Amino acid sequence: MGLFDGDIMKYEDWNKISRIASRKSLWMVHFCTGCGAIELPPVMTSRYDMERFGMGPMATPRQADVLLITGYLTVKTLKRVVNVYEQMQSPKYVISFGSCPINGGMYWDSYNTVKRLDRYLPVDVYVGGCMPRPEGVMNAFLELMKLIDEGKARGWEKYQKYYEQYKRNQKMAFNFEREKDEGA
Amino acid sequence: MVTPVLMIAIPLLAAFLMPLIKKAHRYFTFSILLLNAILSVLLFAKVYNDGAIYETIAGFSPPVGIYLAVDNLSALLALIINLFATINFVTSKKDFKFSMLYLLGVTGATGIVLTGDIFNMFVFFEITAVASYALVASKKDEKAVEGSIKYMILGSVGSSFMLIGIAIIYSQLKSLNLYDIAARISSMDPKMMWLSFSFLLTGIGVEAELFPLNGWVPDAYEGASSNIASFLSFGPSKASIYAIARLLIIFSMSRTYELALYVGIATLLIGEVAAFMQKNEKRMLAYSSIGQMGLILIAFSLIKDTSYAIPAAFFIIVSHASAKSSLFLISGKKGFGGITSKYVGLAGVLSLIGMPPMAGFWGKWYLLMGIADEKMWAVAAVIIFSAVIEAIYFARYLHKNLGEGESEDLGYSIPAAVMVSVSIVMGILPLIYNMAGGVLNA
Amino acid sequence: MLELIFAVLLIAAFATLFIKSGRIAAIISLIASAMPLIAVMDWANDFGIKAFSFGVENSMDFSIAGITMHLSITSFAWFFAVMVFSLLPPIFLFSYSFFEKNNGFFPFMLFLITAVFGILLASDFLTLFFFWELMAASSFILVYISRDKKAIMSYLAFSVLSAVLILVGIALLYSQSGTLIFSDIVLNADKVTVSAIILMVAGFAVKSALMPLHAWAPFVYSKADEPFVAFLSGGLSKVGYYGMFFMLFALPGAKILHQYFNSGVATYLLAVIGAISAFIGTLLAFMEDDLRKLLAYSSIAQLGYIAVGFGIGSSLAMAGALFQAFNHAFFKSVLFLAAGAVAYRTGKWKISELGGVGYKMPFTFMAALFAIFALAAIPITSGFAAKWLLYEAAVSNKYIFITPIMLIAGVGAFLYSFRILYGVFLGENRHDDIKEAPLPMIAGMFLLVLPLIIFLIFPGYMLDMMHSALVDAGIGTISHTNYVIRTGTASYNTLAVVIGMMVVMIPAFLIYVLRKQKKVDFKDNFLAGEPYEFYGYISMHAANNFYKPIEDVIMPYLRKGAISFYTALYNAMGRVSDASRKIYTGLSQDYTIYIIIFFFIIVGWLIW
Amino acid sequence: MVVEKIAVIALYTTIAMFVGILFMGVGRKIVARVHNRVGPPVYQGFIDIAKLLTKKTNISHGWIYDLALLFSMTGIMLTILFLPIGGVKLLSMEGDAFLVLYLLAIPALGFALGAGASGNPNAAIGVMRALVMMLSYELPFVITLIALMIYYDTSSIAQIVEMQHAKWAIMIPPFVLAAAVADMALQGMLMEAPFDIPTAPHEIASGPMAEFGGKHLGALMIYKAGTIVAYTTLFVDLFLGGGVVMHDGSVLAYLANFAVWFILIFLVFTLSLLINTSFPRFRIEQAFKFYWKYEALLAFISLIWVYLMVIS
Amino acid sequence: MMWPEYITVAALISIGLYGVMAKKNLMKIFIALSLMETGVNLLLITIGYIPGGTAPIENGNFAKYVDPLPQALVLTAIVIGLSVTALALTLLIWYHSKTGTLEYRRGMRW
Repeated sequence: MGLFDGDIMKYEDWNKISRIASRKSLWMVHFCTGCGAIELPPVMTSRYDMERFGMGPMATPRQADVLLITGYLTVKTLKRVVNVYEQMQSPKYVISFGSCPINGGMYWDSYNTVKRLDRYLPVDVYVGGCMPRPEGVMNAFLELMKLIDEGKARGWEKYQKYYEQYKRNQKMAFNFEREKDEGA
Repeated sequence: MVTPVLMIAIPLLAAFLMPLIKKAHRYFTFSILLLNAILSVLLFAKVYNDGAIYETIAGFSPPVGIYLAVDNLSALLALIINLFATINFVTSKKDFKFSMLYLLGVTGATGIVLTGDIFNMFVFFEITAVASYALVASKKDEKAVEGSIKYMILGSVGSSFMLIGIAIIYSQLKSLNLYDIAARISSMDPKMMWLSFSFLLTGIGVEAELFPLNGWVPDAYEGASSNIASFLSFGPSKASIYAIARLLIIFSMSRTYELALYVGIATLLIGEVAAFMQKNEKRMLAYSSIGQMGLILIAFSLIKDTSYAIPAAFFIIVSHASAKSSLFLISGKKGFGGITSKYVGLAGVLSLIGMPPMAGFWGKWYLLMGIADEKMWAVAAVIIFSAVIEAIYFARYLHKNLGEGESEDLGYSIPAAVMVSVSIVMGILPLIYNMAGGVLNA
Repeated sequence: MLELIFAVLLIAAFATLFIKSGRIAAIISLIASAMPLIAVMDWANDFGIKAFSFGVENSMDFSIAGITMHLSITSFAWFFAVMVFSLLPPIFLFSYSFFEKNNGFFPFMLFLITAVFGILLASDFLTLFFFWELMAASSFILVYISRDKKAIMSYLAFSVLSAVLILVGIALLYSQSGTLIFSDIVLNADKVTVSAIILMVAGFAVKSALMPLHAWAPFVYSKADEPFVAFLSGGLSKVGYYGMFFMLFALPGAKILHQYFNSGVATYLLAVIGAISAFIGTLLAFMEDDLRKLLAYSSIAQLGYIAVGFGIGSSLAMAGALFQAFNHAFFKSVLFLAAGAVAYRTGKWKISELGGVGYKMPFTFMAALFAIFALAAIPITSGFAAKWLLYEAAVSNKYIFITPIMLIAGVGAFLYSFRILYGVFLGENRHDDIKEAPLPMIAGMFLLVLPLIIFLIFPGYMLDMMHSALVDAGIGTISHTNYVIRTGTASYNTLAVVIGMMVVMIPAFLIYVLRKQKKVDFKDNFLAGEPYEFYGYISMHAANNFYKPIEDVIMPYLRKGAISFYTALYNAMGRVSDASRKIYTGLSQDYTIYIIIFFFIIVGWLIW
Repeated sequence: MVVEKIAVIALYTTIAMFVGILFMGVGRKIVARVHNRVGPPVYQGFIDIAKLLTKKTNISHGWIYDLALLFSMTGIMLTILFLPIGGVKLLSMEGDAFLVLYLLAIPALGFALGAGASGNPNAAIGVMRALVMMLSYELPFVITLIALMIYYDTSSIAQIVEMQHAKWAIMIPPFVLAAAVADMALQGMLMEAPFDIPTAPHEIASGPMAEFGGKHLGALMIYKAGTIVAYTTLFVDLFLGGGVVMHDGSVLAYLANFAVWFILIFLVFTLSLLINTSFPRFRIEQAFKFYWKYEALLAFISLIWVYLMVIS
Repeated sequence: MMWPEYITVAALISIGLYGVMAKKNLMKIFIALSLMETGVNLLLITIGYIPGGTAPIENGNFAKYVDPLPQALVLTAIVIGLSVTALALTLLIWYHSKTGTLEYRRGMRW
């Protein structure tokens, strides 16, 4: 039984407060495996200053709301990404940077790169480009805020709902890696 | 009728009868020793009730005749020596010669304590000394023989010195009776008196393990077998230190007491310090014995001024005799090995460092009270120092013996337990205070 | 009745000497140890506190043919007796489960209790010293059981040092006043009396592990059986402080010292020693990896506070010191027992090897947690009231050196408290196969925690208990009600703290108890994305060299400490010993020369 | 009477927490301005806490983890009750500066307990640093505190505040030095640079808070807000007369005192933030040495100075 | 006074002590010991001796009797010395059989 889960306050109202609050206070954990990480410092510093929207980097996934996938993911890093994602507290959002998480990008024919991140994690906002410029990144954040405000950023709910499928996909990817390892 | 002469005569006679009864010699010797112990109890009871006994032998009256004098302290010492000798003899497993020598040694030690004649004292000294040399050597290995030879050389030099002292006294006073000498000592030419005192002190000091006359001690104790080391620590050494006490009382001058105090302090310090790093157990116990003898001498050196000195000395003697003899009995193996040995070791050590309910506690207490009477705080400082040192090396000794080793030899550890229980009994019932309170008549 | 108590204790001691089973011995000891407690409770009526009445007479003369021992209870001894004897039944309850075989703990513990009873009841110096030595002997045997070389050597050496210091002190006093009975002794402010007081205080301080004389404590505390160590730290150290209290305030030595030095320099020195003890003990404690050594140094530190109180000597300080003594008796016993319980289940001592025990042994953890709060003087336990009194006393006397040192030692206590809490009870769960400690152990620990909670809310009860002791010692008490302590400059209201706490706790409680949450395993933890079992094993227990950075800064200053000093002394003594043994060359020729030299020296000495 | 008191207590804790949370936003704004950024709105703290408290999921590492947080929140609120705020003595007559010092340890120890219970090695390291930092800054701080106690001959903070009616402590020469020392200690208490190593986010993943998320983190932020108010108020009470400017008991006086108190703690906090933005980070042993060598020495000089003033 | 006698006594004792102190051979040491004992015995007799005295056999001339007691003492001392010497020789034989030498083994054992 939760105090704020419908007994005292209606869920919808509660949700609304939650949405308003989380829109203005997006704390991110950036998973800096790819080249996109280099685009983040300009976004944080005085040129673009993401903090005016209440955003800021956080040290651990426990504290964060947004997971930034800054570039390509290999099977090995995917494990970590999934781990990090699962350690975050809902509501949580995923923004992926660049072409690689969308369709493999320049690693489209690599044997070891995750081609479509969407198969493994629910991505809320994609930022295209190789790499996206800071303006694009800013734009993505604003887009995410808009989505949250409208109640459309529901990737985390999707992940809960289709948990089995996501797990299956992830497992397939990991198994692939294990077979490769055994073969080598 | 208990007379002190029986206590000397019976074992002496038995010793010379020994070759006749070779087979049952152990039982025979044991029963003689037991008889002697019982006699000494009776003697003690008698002395305690009726006061000191003076007895002459062979018809001559003092100062010419042989003369026995028994007061409270000497009766007690005789009791201790005979009692421990009886208990200790249980551990003997040797042939009749050993028993004979053992009886002689006990006779000599008892005689030293009971006699009232200075030449007799010399004779008993020689008896116990010769017996001890032989007993030490009876283990027959190299160390034993070497220890025995050293003991013999020094003992002979010492006995010569003693005899010279006796000769000087006799030349001056024409008397050998201790009481007679004590009465007339002031009429002596002072230079001769000091000379004779020096000779006597040096002579007896060799047996009494005083520094620096005690070179033989570590070697002889190490070389001797356990029960003989045990015998040495309660027999000859205690009798000799008692003889020194008598000597001090005879030459009752403040300088002699002062000298005894200094010698005692030196003996205590050297003994304890030398024992501190000693790794060999028996040598450590031997050095520790030296230290304890120093402590006893310090106690005796206070006789003149404080009534606490005699109980102090008495309790230290009891504590040391019982604890050190029992420790010698259980030492020399890899470890205590069993519960009896362990508790004997603990009780012995606690008695030596003066913890209740052992006799050592009262010794320490009375000694410090005596020092308080005298206000000799430097001595107190020395005693603090040596007590701590002693505690450290005995703690190391105890720890070293914790190792499992072979299982204990109950034939040794049970007599040891009986001996150490004497210390406990004396500690719990300090009624001896009243008994020993009787002044040493001089 | 008093004879009966001694008889029961001794008979129980001799009986347990021959009992092999630890369980039966524990039950016998438990019953026997209740006897002095009953007597102590009965005597409470004499000191203005209602208890029950058994009619135990409060004095006795015990005569063993020629030597009479005078025993009677005094108010200050009574206070210490309450403290010491209420520890014992819980400790024996604990040992019921702790000892399967009777390894000698029970008989010698009972001898020890007899001795402590005698010390507290002694009314002449012979009795005091006799029982003091009996205590030293029996506690030494309890240490001896531990089979550790350093523990055995250091404990015996320091016990004997303490004994001879006290003995010489008694001898000095005796030479001045000519009597050994306390009530007959009249002290004058002369050199001998003053040195006697100093020597005896030093002798008692050895048992209280005051700083330069503490060197035995880390070794003994870390090696002996925990129930004994609990009593050693909780009870016997207080007996040492009883001796000090007796010397300084009952006799009264402090006044003599004050007269002799014309100022409070000697007692101030005691306070400084206590403060330094608290400070350095704390620093050494949080660098220790061995749980028991940590607790040992913590004991040294906490006991230092009592010495500060004794050194200051005002009514405030004395109340604080006695309160601190009481608290320390209980919380440190609990901690050692908890350490014993943990070791009983895991068999480990190193903090770096333990961890996560609190999840499996929650009740042990609860008891230890309370004890640690009391240790760290968190204001929700009675531990704070004691330290508060001491701080107030120090500040109101304007001790600008002692106060900051004490306070910083108090802060340091948090450091080692956390080390125990995290290193042993929290953190990575490494012990899946252990169970909660057996019921008797838990019961024993919680019985000991109980007073800490009672005196948290009602520190006034404690001040009532020590009232007659302080009045009899001519110190006077401070004004208080059941839950408010007032000093000249400030007041401390425990009820305000407790109620305030409850009031502010309610909203927080509402938010945090009525909520939905998912319990996760400790393995589901942020490790920079790595799964816990990825490389086989990732150590999540950061308890090895926990305070390394600060250790590197502090240790160079502390390296030349007391223990290294004693070690150096031991080595130097060893060299002296080796040199002196060279006198014994093993050659009879040399020995003969010695004889002749000796002869000529004494002839020379006597004739000229 | 009791209800009234409880109501006042509730009001004051609420106000204190409100101020604290506000200060967190203000602090970020100030830091952003120093960085030449726009920065978040001043009410950002409220948004953050609201967001954290409305998180949908929540994890726990066991009952110790939960209770520890409860413990720290309670502790910090209790501390605030024992501090005079704007001259209003809530419970501060019932305890004194030593009690406050030890009450301030409750939240720290509770926090440490929670961090320990989270089982994260980074958290343990962070707690170690926090505790060592505490040991470091407490030494100079308690020395200055004792200087004050000796000067005013009381250990009660409320009385120290009252005695500063005529003249704030900082106007007395030795206490200028003491206040400077205490301000550096405050820097450590608030874990601002150069003493922010306990929570160094990039090194040990924000240290003790590594495992805290959702509502737990929200509670932690409330606790943090409380510490800001508590420590700055402590400083203001000790050296700046507690912000008391009007001594009559009128409503106006309450408001004025409250306003002055607010301005003063704001100034103290701003000063602390300015130092924070201008310095890099000390390593923990450097911080320790800094406090125990230079700070403690200065503090001790002021203490001796005060002592000589008092005894003469 | 009887200087020659006393000088002889002193010489004997000194020689004996010198032998004990300086000689390494055990046999020589024991000989030295015997010498010393002889010296002491001589001292005893000398003390009891009156110049021109007769043996204390009852012949009426009491004034010329030498003191009989020292002579008795000397008899005892000689017996004791004999026994010591006998024992010493026994030990000597044992020592020789254990070590193969009569020289003192120079070894410091402490």
